[in-house]
Amino acid sequence: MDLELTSDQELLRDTTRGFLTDSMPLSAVRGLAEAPSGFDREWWKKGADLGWTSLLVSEARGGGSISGDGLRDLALVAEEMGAMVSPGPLIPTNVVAQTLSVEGSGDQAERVLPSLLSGDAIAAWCIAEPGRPFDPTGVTLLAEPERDGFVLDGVKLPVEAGGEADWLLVTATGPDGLSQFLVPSSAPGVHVTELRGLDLVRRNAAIRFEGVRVAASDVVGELGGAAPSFERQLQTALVLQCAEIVGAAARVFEFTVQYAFDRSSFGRALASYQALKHRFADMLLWLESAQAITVDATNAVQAGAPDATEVARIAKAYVGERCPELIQDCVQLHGGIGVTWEHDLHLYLRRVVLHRQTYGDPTEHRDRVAMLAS
Amino acid sequence: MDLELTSDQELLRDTTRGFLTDSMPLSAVRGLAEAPSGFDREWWKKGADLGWTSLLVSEARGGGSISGDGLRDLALVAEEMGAMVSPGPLIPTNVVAQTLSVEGSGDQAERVLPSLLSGDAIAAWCIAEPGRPFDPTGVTLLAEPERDGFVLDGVKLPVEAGGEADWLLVTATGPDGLSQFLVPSSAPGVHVTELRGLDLVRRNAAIRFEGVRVAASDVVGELGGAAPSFERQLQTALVLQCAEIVGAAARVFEFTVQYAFDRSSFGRALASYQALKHRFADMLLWLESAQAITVDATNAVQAGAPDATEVARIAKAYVGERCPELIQDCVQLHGGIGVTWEHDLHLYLRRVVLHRQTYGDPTEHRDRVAMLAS
Amino acid sequence: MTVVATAPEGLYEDLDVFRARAIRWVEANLEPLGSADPSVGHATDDTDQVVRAKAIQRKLWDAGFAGLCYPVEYGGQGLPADYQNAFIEITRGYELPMLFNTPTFTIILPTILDFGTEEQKQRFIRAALRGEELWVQFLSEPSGGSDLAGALTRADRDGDVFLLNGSKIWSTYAWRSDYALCVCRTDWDVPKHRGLSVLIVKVHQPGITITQIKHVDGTEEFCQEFFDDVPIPVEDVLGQVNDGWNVASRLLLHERAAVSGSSPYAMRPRTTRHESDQIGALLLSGADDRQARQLIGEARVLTRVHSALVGRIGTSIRTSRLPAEAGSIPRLSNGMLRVRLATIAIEIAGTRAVAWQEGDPAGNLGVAYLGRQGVCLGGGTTEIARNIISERVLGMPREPADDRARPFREVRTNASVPRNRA
Amino acid sequence: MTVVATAPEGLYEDLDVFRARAIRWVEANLEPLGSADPSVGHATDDTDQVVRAKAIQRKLWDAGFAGLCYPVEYGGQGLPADYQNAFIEITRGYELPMLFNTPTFTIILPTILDFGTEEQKQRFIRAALRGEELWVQFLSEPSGGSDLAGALTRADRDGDVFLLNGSKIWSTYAWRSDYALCVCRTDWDVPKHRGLSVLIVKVHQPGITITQIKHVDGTEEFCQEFFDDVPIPVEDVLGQVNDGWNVASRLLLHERAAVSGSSPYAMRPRTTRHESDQIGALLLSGADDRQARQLIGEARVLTRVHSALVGRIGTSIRTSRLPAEAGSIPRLSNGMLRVRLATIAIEIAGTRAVAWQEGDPAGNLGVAYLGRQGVCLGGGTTEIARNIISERVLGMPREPADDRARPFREVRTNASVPRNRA
Repeated sequence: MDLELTSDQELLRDTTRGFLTDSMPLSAVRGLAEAPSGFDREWWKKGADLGWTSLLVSEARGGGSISGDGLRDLALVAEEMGAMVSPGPLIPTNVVAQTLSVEGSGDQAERVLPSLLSGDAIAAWCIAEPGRPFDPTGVTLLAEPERDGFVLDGVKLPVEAGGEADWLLVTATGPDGLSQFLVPSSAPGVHVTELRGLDLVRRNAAIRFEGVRVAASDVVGELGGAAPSFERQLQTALVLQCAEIVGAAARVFEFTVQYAFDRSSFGRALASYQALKHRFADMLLWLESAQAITVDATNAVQAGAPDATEVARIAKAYVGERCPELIQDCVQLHGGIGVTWEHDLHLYLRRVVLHRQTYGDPTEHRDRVAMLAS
Repeated sequence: MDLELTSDQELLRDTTRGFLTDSMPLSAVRGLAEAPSGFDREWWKKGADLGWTSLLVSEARGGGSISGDGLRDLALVAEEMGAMVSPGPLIPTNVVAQTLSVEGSGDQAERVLPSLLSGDAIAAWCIAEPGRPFDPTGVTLLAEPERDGFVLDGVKLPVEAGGEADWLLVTATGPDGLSQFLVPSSAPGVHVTELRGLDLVRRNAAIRFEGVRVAASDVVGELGGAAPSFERQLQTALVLQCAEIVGAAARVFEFTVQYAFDRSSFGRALASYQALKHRFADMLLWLESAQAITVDATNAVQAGAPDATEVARIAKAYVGERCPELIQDCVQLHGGIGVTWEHDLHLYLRRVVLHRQTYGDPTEHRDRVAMLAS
Repeated sequence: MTVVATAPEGLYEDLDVFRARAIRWVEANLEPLGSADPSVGHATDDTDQVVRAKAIQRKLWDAGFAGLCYPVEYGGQGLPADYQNAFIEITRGYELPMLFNTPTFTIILPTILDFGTEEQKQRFIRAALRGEELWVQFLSEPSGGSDLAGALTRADRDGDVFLLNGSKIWSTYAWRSDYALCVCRTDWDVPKHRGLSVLIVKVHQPGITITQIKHVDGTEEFCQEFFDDVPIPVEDVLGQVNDGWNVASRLLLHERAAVSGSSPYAMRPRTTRHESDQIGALLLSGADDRQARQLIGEARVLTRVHSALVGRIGTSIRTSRLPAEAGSIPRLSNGMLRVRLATIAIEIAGTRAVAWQEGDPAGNLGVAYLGRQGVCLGGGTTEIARNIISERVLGMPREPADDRARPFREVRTNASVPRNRA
Repeated sequence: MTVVATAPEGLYEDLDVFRARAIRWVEANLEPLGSADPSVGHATDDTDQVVRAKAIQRKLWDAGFAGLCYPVEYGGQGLPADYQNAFIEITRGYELPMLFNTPTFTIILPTILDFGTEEQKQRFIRAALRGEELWVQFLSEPSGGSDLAGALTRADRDGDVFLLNGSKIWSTYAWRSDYALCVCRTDWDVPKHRGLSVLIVKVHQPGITITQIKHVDGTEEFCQEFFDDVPIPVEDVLGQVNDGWNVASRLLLHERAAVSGSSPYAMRPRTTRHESDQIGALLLSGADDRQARQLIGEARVLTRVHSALVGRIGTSIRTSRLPAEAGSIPRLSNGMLRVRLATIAIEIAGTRAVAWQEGDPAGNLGVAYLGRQGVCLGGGTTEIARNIISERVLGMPREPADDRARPFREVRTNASVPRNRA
């Protein structure tokens, strides 16, 4: 995807690719479909050793990037994970780790970051609410102040990795405005319900907060100052989503092109039919475009560029719209086998559709892009 | 289009087709482009003799249909006009004539209908207002009651044939609700401005009503009862628009298919390229679909079926969306010549786009269809 | 054979009398559908569906309402199409044995009528109308779904039987069917279209192994069959030996007639239940949001236009305004429609389509989206449909193929090309 | 020839020194664009545009800023690409002689550099850089725009000249150009690709008639030329006689490089002015309407993604990640983008796009929609682009053509087929 990698970044990409190929081939991903948890903790720890959890965390707080551009590094990991429809709470854990690194108190960082970085603990970003827009105005979960803390009441849904998380970063609203709270999933009043889902290994949960008591020291960052951090968290999530989608789409396109050379109909290779050739040309256009805008978004967010807000949403709006269609077209070109359980195509489709629908869908992001333009 | 014509209807279609071919070939249509009026009055009278203006008017009031189904008959005329991008105020004159036939007072009918039916006079339906939705809620033109009548103030735009019309049927709002008024275009305070337009011969105007005094006897139908008649007028207009669009699209598709057989590239006929063959297949699908839904809409409106409201809008939403795209694709298949002034393609494109945008565009009608569905 | 469209005076029971009789019987003997899916009825599972369908069809037979348009001599009622249409009207809202509709009544039996021997017609049409035998088609093969004439499944003459070997795939619910029409190769030394035969095959017999194929949505409707020296009596060839392409082509024509709504043997026009379901699901959500209304409106528009098209093409084929191959137009339309509806559905369902609480119907929309392309693949792909429309309806040149003239033995059944890296 | 991407130490004027010098000169000598269209500048009409362009280019020449990446021996500055990129940055917002950009600087001169004789390079590159000569391409013919190698325009050797006869079409503003590269046939007895030559033709001379073609939008940018025994000196052949396909192919490669933003000779990346105009127009209207916002958002998304793609493909070609033919990818993207923008524009403009008050800019949107497909036709159709992408980038089999092997004389130049009515 990214055309300008340092040798260190290439190393990161290759080690991640090698690790995934060996430890988590698609057969293994299928194996996890029926498992109670969508991923294996020991396996996740090995990934953490490769840097999957620490790239967005400052060195001061125990993390560190490969190239100095942590998000660009992490996008490489996400791309490889997309190509292998890999399990693992990549997005929520990194969003929370980054937040604690940037905004967390020393105490919070000490309490939580080491275990997140080592992979021993998992964190979930509790932001979306049922039927609400995916932005600060959508948050209704209430943080009612009491003497020395707050009481949380409300529902978050869907929460990625919510069922596996040890720590919850909860965005809530209250008299002081939008604030974030760091809550252990074991806290009294936290009710987690696993949701049914399309992706075989990336699970989501509904989490009901019923009179959950948190201390003032559990506020992450400034009380009432969560809106700007939401914007950063969203940009990070969108970049990682786009990178995963593009990684998945590129892999599917590659083996579908090969299929067109290998497979014949009416005594001619599929690749010799002009109607199909033209569709492959369109697909290549979409794929290169998706990669191009994902790289631009990654760099813009990495650099904190003034247009990062817009480019990140543009990337999600485009990649989230086109790539599922591209993969569906690949299903069509495979014929009947393409809609069978045994073929891997649906694994990719499940992943990209999950991404399409979550953290704001293309419609929401187009809407926001239009507002930014006017 | 309609697969079930009576011999009388076939005769009507053939005489109209013959008359248009002889009296108004496309070269003649081009000739009218620079003319002050988009059509010739004497020519319109000849068309009136063929029934163009009387099919929606009851026999009691001097009109009469061919088959007993006046709108189905008129749709045949519209289809032929579309195929020849014919000039002439077909839609406004018939909408007004039908209104006067159904709702007009005996006096109004006697004063106006004979000249409309003979083609000596032209009528315009003044309904649309700038930047307002195309439905009763969009009407802001005010009819202020005074002792023995009303004073009209406001702007109608665009008004089809507004620049050529002798009579104006004006929908206005007031203390009694939505009402219609029959106003001579020569009335004091009526200011008509011709608009620039895409279609070479179907002109539109902006009409400003500045303190225009009308008598109580100029109210058409019931005072405050114009909403239901708007629905009937709209359905009539939509059916005629769809019939014209389908007539135009069918003609363009026919000569483009022929072009694909005649024209060769790289030593092969265009019709031999699978990528193009598949696009022609899609176009035929769209064309047959457009014809099918237009016939259904015509019959539903003709029969006053309960779903006429929905089907007429569905037809416009589909036909208005697909057929311009179909014709644009035909432009593409013609290559460079397709975007030249000398080629007739743009005449058809101008006509179907005019229809697409007026009397409610596909977006407005989809919106309404969704409301009806829920 | 063709069916009379409307009844000449006096030749048949008066249509109104028929209608009255039918209404009385239907109200007394068929179960109202209620909210049940018309294509499934009140069946509790796949097996129960077979049992119910056969029982209901038997009822229709006993009452003289089976095979209204089939010839009397083979157990039908020999009535014109408008009696069937009347019956469709009358039975709307009641449970029918839809399992027999396709392929048995609309595709298989018509083909048997066209090519069967007197014995075959007597034997099989009657039994099916009596509700005793369900049919399935053995057409596609693992080597290539679209190229029917490229069949590799072989039937080799051995005394008074053919020995059937090979494999078929994408047959629907083969395991619950009784008989199948199977396209196979009986001569390898002639061009592909001239060495085929169509056999009547008893589905459940030694040498035939049926495996179910799991669909992305988890269902197992499709099957693959493996044939190992299955003996087929020579008298069970349908049509002439090596004239199978002719028979198979007719099979496809009847299939298109069924799809395009122009079959006089259909118990009920293809249900638009799916569409209305989808739309229902959409209406769950925000008709208060202008953007959602655009999608809901689009879904409604496309659905209604499709049904108008089905009617128009059906009429056009019946009146010969268009050739029978025009049945590929509604086939293409149906594919495009369902694909768009499946997409609109998830666009409106939002996150509920990918992560839902147990029992939330929105989850089905997400799952349905995974199998979205199925409607563009089954029963001839949309690509094949576009070929047929451009070549057979618009009369454009056929695609070049290098496997038409040569003996099939010499045809490369795998014509993969090397990938020349640019 | 290739251009060095970045400067080896010390070999050239230091980039920062160059930058400083350029900034001073530009501010002192070029006019700010203000709200003017970058591709037109402050020209008052077509003719004035030529005059201004030639004057400004002359200024650049005198100041030593003309042809930064062209070799010194032909009047250029012989600098690496990053000096050109720096100059593009510096001149942003200033009026440039864009008329020279395409085809003269990005397509014609590079091809002359590749194939020209020493005399031709000395003569023509210098004159163009000095702002004296504008070029046009004579490629397409009325018989078929896409099939360049099928040229029917003939050049017959007659003593020391070729006599040029035939007609070319779709040349842009030919009437205001000075010279043209013309692809024509010099040998009819060999296959189509082997009998072509490229001639350098003085546009304004006896025997050449230029007619302007009126576009649907009323403009007359495109021209058709008719050649009647035009004598072309044999020394004005570019490249070898009958090697014209080789030369023409290079011409097309340079064109794609220009389109895909990877040309080192471009004065300015292809302007996205058109897009921003469109979007501006859209913003006239309802950002308060959620449905309109979807369209505005879509327009913005597609526009931004396209410019990202142009950058990516440009880099990919420079770094040989993709072959030069990948330039067809942004070409296709540009066509699809403009088509969609033109449609979105009328969707938002409503009735004003078809009936507008004098002076309402919305009218232009309606008129632009009429010529919408132009961007998918000019400079190689999007269909050709898809062929190139699938065949040259993905390496899929080429389309069969029966006119490649045989002597062109025997090729049916009209291969129309009978319409077999189904």
